[in-house]
Amino acid sequence: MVMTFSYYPGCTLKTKAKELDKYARASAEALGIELKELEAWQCCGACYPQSKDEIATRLSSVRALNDAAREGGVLVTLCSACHHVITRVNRDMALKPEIADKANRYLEIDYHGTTEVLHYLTMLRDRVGFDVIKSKVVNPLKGRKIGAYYGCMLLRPSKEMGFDDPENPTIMEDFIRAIGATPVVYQMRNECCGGYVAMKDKAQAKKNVSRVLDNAKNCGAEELITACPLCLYNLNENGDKAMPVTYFTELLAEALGVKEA
Amino acid sequence: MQRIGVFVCWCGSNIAATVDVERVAQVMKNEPGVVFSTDYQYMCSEAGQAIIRNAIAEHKLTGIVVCSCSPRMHEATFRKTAQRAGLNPYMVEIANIREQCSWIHKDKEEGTEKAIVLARAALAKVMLNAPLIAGQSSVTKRALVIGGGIAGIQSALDIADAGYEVDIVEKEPTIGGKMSKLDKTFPTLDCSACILTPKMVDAAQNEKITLYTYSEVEEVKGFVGNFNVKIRRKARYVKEDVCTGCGACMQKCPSKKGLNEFNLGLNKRTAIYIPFAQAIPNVAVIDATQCIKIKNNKCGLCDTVCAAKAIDYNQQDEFIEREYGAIVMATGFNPIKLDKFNEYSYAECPDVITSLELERIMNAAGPTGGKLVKMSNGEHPHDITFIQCVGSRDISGRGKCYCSKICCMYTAKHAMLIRDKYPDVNVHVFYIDVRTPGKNFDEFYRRAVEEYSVDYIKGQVGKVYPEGDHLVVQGVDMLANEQIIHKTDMVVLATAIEPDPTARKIASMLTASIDTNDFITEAHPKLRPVESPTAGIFLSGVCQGPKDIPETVAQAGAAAVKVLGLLSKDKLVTNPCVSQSNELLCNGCSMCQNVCPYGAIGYEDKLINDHGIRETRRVAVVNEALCQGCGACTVTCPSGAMDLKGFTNKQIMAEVDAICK
Amino acid sequence: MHNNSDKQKDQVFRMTGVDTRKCMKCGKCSASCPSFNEMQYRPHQFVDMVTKGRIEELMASPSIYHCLSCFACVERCPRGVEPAVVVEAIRNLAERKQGGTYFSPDEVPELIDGTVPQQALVSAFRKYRK
Amino acid sequence: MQVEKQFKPKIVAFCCNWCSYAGADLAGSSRLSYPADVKIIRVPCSCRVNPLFILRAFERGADGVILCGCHPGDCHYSTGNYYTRRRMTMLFSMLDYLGVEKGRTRVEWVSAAEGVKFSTVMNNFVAKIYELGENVKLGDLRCKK
Repeated sequence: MVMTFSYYPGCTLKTKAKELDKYARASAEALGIELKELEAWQCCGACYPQSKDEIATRLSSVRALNDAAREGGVLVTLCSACHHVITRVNRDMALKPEIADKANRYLEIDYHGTTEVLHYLTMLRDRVGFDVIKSKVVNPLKGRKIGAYYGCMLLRPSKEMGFDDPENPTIMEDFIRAIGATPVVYQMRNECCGGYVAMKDKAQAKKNVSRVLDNAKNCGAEELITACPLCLYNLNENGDKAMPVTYFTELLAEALGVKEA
Repeated sequence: MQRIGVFVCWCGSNIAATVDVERVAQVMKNEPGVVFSTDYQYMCSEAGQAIIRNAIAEHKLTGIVVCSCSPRMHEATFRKTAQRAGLNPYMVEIANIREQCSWIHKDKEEGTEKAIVLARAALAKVMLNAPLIAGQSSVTKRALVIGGGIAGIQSALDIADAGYEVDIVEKEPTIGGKMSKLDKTFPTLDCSACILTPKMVDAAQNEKITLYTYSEVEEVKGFVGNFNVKIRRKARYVKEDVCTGCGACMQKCPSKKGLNEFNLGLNKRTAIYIPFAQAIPNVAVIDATQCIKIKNNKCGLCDTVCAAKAIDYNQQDEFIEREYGAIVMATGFNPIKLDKFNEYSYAECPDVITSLELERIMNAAGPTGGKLVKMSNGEHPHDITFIQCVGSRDISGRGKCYCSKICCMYTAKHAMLIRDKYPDVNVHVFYIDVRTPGKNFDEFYRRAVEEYSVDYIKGQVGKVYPEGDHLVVQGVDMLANEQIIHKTDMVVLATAIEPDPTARKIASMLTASIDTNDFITEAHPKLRPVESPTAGIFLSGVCQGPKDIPETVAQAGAAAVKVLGLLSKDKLVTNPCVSQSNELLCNGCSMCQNVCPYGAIGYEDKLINDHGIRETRRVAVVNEALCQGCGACTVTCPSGAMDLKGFTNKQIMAEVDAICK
Repeated sequence: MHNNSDKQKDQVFRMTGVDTRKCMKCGKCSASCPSFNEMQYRPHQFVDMVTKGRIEELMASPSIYHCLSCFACVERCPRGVEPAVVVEAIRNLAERKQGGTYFSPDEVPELIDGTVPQQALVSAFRKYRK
Repeated sequence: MQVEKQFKPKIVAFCCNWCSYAGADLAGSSRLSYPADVKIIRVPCSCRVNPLFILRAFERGADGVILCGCHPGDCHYSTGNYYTRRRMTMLFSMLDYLGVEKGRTRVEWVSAAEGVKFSTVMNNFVAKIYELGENVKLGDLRCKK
């Protein structure tokens, strides 16, 4: 049976992070999932506006959520930043009437946070199941020592994101195991790489990146995977480039044998 | 016609500052039914009570209203006053113009007006009061102590010393509780076992004390003086009265994978085991989840080697029922689980331990024989970092909002002991505040700093993670305003404590109030700290709130005294505010019987004279000894036959009317 | 002046919903902060200075641009104070003032190196200007 | 000239003796204020409160009635507050039907240790009553001055 979900790719997946998107679609197809890209989605803004009086910066997420609500009520995201912003705006719409009222009035809609926002990884875990993925792997990535880089945006604040344990997450490690590789657990996998200052303050970004990469290397990781285009850019651009960093969907496609399709 | 006296208390300035007491007295003087009204500085004082007694005699009062503090505070006092003056004690009503008026309002006009309304409501009620006569009930001269830690042991010893029978129910196979796991105690550094085990032996040998270990309270019925308690004696698979505690079974048992609970899981034990060398009773117990014989019907070695023939693989849980006059809650505490605090890497790193685990590691009878080693590789550590307030004072939802009270002192103790025994080990303590109220406590903490050079750092730790074969602590020194990245060998977490999970279950069986943190509520935070508001239930130890050993022992003794005060009475006065059925109105529908939580309502066929019609009807009859006066039946009754003495429908309606006037 | 600082305090409270008085000064935010050494005022000082109404000083400090919004402090604060939210509110206040833009489109061409993802530009614009 | 009288609501609070009344006392001893419009009637258990008492209060001109008991599961009499919960659910929806708005009636669980909660609940409830204004339904005109 084919599962169908609405899909929000986000700005970067159409340009610099095409691989993240391409392999996600190919893998989904191989796993019997139809990802229906929302029509006319707009950029989520890439940072969640934390101040309660910021309404305009929430609107594009609300639009996407509202559209998804009308099309089955489940919205799959892929980019960490999109997932972070859309999940939290969704909660605002459900729980903070002072924000929801203004946003609804502005957009002339009536949306109250009913859409379920799934990250591609949680979709794999909760809707497909890692054991099913394991059974569909044709090209297990045996012997590859892979460190998962979660970064900050998927995990925190855990009360809102509800993604995984914020200090000791396991979802990506379980994913790595499912595609036949060996996960390398290192403690800096949930520490920030400094993506937001990657443009304005290279020195700080470099410091953060080396902290993550050094720790991963010391723990025996030979490559890293991530779900975030900004992390990927920052780890590559401001790191020593010795550690390959790829999108997790690329490895998934490789394991499922659909990478070249 | 009622003749009511009104007495308005100033409570010094507590009431008089925000309520014009003279005006209240003046206004009340003009209320219908009131023949005397006055105010006085302290109505509860002897002089104040004399005013009441004299007024009752002089003005032939039939009822009184005292406008004062909460009835929970002084209702009993003023009832006794009335009784001494020859008035029925239930002809007294209290208008609470302190806790519920003067203390919460600032505007005097507003406070005065409200006080007058409250006084009028009390007056309206007392006008409808009827004299009530309290019944009597017997007292079973036996006490039950739930929990066999130092709190329970001390309470039981004190009760037994006074000559009363007392039973201890302990859910673990041995008494001793948390104190038996400790190595040394602050601030004197005497050995915990050396001072506890003699008390454990005393409890076992005292002929007035019966120990029910490996047992749990299953059900509680009855009320003060007459509790009926069902106790589950869990199957030990070893006959307690036959086992000699020789330990031969433990040597032969091939199943060695069970986690040693006594050592907090730091090492393993056999499936048949005696928790520790000084266990009381010194009797083995079989862990059925680990025993090969019980699981697979193979093995049976322990039975073969047992000279006393004490093993019984077919033992079942047994139930006993006993009567008690009083119950002491001494259910104790546990450190909280750390699964929400993964930033400290407790689950992943064996060298990140809790303080209680450190006690076992430091203890000569512990998993390392008292040698301080890293649990990961058995090596000697050179640097140890303590983190205080792990889960305490935490309102984020991960921990406990309260201060766990004992951690500052035991951390200072640990730091000092380590520096004393291993001067080569550097010790650091991350603290938020160091809290040391208590006799010789601050001096003790200062010794750790000044004599033993323990490095106290004001600040918290954000993350602990392994790097190579040591740990890295990322913290902050707030006084230096510096972030610290510190390499260390062991991290010790001063974990918050919480009431044992059985406390809530038992409290609800006993209908004892419990607070949002699962601590049992005391009847009054200052004046009745060892009693529950539920009569006959007493509190001992940490089940009431975090406390250290000296405080626990003091409270245990106090609880015992309260128990003795109760057991020494032959008869108890019962609450006369019980339900009453009007036979003329009752139609025998049984609805009241169904809602009564105490089974206090029965039915009788009675000859009723209903306005000249004589017929036999099935009517409800309340057993006044069983009724606790909740009033559930009064609302359920479709014909309005049930009413509650002291809180009758008419009385409450009169209060409503007075308030809404 | 005093009045103005009270007003700003109210404004920060309205924007964040955070009662900074809940802080017990444990320093866990600063212990967790990956940008600690880059900041003139550290996360715990932000919270304290907001409580004291010293908001102008914070607005003028480059520290507001060093917060990475990684929420480590929010996640670990035992008192639910959410320092990152407070920092952002102050940054918003600074940016909403005339001339408060920290990042202008003129800077962009220089920073684009062929690999920069859109996301980095979008977020920089969102974070650093109004 | 007659000055228009400021609205001072009449609010009756029924509190059970073991939890909520003690909670109210704790609010008092902690000096946590709430409006003087609230007047408390002590009952042994929230299940002692007959729906008739509440109707009577509205009949006599009350603008709001709040009922406080022990938390479910913590009732001093084991099960009393469960009865309260069921009875009041029925009564309040009937009152709503009769025009006494839902906001005028409330059941809250306040333990003996929750002085803060008691004060917060009362402040919120009174604010709600001020918002709703004077109650005009069910009042017995004969009782009005």
